[in-house]
Amino acid sequence: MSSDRKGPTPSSRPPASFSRAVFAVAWKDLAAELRSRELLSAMLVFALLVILIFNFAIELAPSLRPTVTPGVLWVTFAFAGTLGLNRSMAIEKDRGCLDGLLLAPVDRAAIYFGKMLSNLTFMLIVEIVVLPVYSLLYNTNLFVPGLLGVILLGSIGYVAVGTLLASMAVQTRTRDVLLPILLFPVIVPVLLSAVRASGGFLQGLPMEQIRPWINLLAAYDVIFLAVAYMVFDQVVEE
Amino acid sequence: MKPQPKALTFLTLLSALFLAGALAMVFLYAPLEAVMNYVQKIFYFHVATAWVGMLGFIVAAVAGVLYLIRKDLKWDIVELAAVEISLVFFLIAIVSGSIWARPSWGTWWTWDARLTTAAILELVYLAYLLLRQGIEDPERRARFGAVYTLIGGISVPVTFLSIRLWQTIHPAIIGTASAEAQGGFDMAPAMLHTMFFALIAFSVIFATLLWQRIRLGKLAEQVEQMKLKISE
Amino acid sequence: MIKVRKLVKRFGLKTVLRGLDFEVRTGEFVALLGPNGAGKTTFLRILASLSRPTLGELRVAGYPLPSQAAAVRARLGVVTHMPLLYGDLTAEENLRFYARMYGLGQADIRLAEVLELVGLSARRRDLVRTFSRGMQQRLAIGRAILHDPEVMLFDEPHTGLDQEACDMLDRILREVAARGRTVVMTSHDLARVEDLASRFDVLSRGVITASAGRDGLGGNLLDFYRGALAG
Amino acid sequence: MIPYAISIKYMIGGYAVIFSILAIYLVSFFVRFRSLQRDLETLQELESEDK
Repeated sequence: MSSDRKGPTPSSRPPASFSRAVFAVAWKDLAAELRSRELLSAMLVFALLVILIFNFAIELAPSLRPTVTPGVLWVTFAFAGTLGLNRSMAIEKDRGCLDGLLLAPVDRAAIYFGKMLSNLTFMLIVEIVVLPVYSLLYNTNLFVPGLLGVILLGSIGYVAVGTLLASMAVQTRTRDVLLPILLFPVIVPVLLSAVRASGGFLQGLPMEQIRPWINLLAAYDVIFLAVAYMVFDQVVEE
Repeated sequence: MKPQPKALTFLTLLSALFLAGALAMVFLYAPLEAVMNYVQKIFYFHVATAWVGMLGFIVAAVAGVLYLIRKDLKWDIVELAAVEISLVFFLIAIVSGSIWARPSWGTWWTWDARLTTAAILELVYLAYLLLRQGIEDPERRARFGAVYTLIGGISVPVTFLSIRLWQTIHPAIIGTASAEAQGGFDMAPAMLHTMFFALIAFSVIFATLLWQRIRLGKLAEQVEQMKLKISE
Repeated sequence: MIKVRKLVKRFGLKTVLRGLDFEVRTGEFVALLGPNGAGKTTFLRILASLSRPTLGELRVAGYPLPSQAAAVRARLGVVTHMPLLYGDLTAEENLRFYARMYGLGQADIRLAEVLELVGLSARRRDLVRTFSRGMQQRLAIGRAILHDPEVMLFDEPHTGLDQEACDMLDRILREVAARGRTVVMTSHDLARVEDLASRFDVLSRGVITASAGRDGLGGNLLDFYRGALAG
Repeated sequence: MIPYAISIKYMIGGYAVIFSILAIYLVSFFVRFRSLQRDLETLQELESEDK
C-alpha cells in the first residue's frame, strides 16, 4: 500500500462525480462487449432473422412497403432489444457485480444511467446495421433524417423503461421469460408513436401530422427517465 | 382472524341490495332504446364495471406510491387487492362491451381507445401477477410490485392518449366504429338516472370487495406468520 | 469504528436479526462466527449498506447508516464469496473501472501497487474469466483495498479456495490488519481465523451471544464457540 | 334497428357473462378464504400442541 498513514483517510478525496460514474459504468459495458461481442452478435443475428421471417410471414410487396416498413422495423428493434437488455443485466447478476456497483460511493441513479447509456448504444448499433440491410433487401430508402431522429427518441424511451424493468426481472425466479411480458404492455405508447412517426417520414407526410407523435415520444422519454431516476434505488436495494 | 366488522357486514348487505336495485332499474325503469332496444341494456353494467375497473386502477397506483414511500406491507395488500378487482371488472367490461358491440355495429371488437386501453391494462396486470409470482421475499415482492404499478399507472393513461391521437389523425382506419358508434345514442332522462344509479351501486360494491379482499390478504399474511412461527 | 445498537432486520415476516448490539474499535480484527442461517451474511450486508436495517442505529467509519451511505461506502472495502468482477474485462480493467467508481483520479500507480500486492502483476492483461477461483478471489481483495478503506468486511473469504490461495489470503489479511485497518470477517472455519483475529464474536439466532478477545478465550476457540452456542 | 329477437338474445348473453364472471370471482374468493381459515386453524392447533 502506498502510504503508511494510519487511521481515518483524509476526507479531501472528492466523491466520484455523477457523470464520471455514469460514463465509467457505460465504458466498462462497452469495453467488455467490444471483447466478447456476445450480446451484440446475438442481437444482430436475431434482428436479421426477424426481418427474414417477416418477409415470409407477410408478403412485403413493393406497394405495401411504405406502410408496413415502420411496423416491421420497430417490432424487430423491440424483440432484439429485450435480448440485449436481458443479457446486459444478467452479466451484472452473474458474478455478483451488481453488489460491486452498489458498494461504490455513487448515487444509484448513476448506475441506472450508465446501464441505460450502454443499452442505448447497443440498441443504436443494431439499428444502424439493420437499416441499410433492410434498405438493400427491400429497395426502400430509409435514410431520412427525420426517421433517424424518431429512431433515437423511440430507442431512448424503450431503453429507459427496459433497463429499469430488466433490473427487476433478473432478480426474479422467472428471469429469462419475464422481461418481455413486463416490458411490452407498458411500452405501447413508444411503439405506437414511433411507428406512426416513422411511417409519416417515410411517406413524406407534412410535419403537422408527424409532430404530435414526436411530442408524445419526447414526453414519454422525459417522464420515464424521471420515474426511473426516482425509483431505481428501490429496485436494487434491499 | 377477527370476526367481520359490523360495518363490513352492513356494506356487504348494502352491495347486494344496490345490485338488485340496479338490475331492477335497468329492466323495469329504463326505457327501451329506439335503435338497439334490448341489447342497449348491457350499457349500464358495462359502464359500471368499467368504472369499478378504473377505481381499482387508481387505488392500486396510489397504494403503490404509498408503499414506496412508507414501506408498510399493508399498502402492498391494498395494492394487490385493487389490482385483482380491477382485473376482474375490466374483464367483465371488455366482454360485455364486446357482446353489446356485435349486434349494434356488426363487430365483436373495435380498436377504440377505451377498449384497447382496457385490454392493455389487463395485460399490465397479468404481467404484474407473474412478476409477483417469481419473487419469494415478501418485501421485495411488494417493492417490485409497487414500482410496476407505478410504471403501469403512468404508461396506461399515455397509451390511452396515444391511441386517441392515432384515431384523430387516421379516422379512415376506424371506419364505422367512429365516435358516433361508441355508445353514441340519445339518453333519455330515465336512462341517465339508471346509469348514475348503477355507477353508485357499483362504487359501493367496489368498496365492499376491496375491503373483503384486503381482509383476505391480511388473513394470508397471518397464515404465513404462523407458518414461520411454527417452523422456527 | 463500527457501532451497532439494537439492530433488527426483518425480511417480510421473517426476523433475521433481533436487536443485535455490536461495537468494533479502530484497528480491531473481529471474527464473526456462527452457524449457517444465524444472520452473519445479512448482518454484513447491512454494515456494507447493501441492505437496509428494519430498526436500530448504526454507524460505520463515523457516519450513520443508511442516511449517509455514500460517505460510508467511500471508506469501506467489502469482499464476499462472489468476486464482483467482470469476466470479459482484464484484471487491470476491472480495477480501473472500480477506481473510477470510487473517484480515484490518476490511479495507474495505485493499480500497479494493488496488483503487485495480490500477486497478479504478471496476469494483469488477462481476462478475469480465465482466472481460477483463487485468483479471482485475490483480485476481489485487490478491488476491495483499492481505495485504501478504513473498514474492511470479509464474508467467508476462504470458501472455495485451495491451500495456497488461503495462505495468500491470510497474508493479505494480516497486512491489512497490521496497517491499523478495522476488519470484520465472517467464517465458519475456526482453525483459520484462530490466529488471524484479535477478537471473536459469536452470532446466533440473530444476536451476539458471546464475545472475547484473544486472551479471554479461556482455552481454545472451539470450546469457546461451543459454549457460546450452547449458552 | 336491431330485430327484437336478436337484441334480446345478446342482452341475455351479455348479462349471463357479466354474472358468470362475477360469480366465478366470488366463488374463488370464498374458496381462498375458507382454505386460508382452515390453514390458520390447523396451524393454531399445531402451536398449542407444541406448548
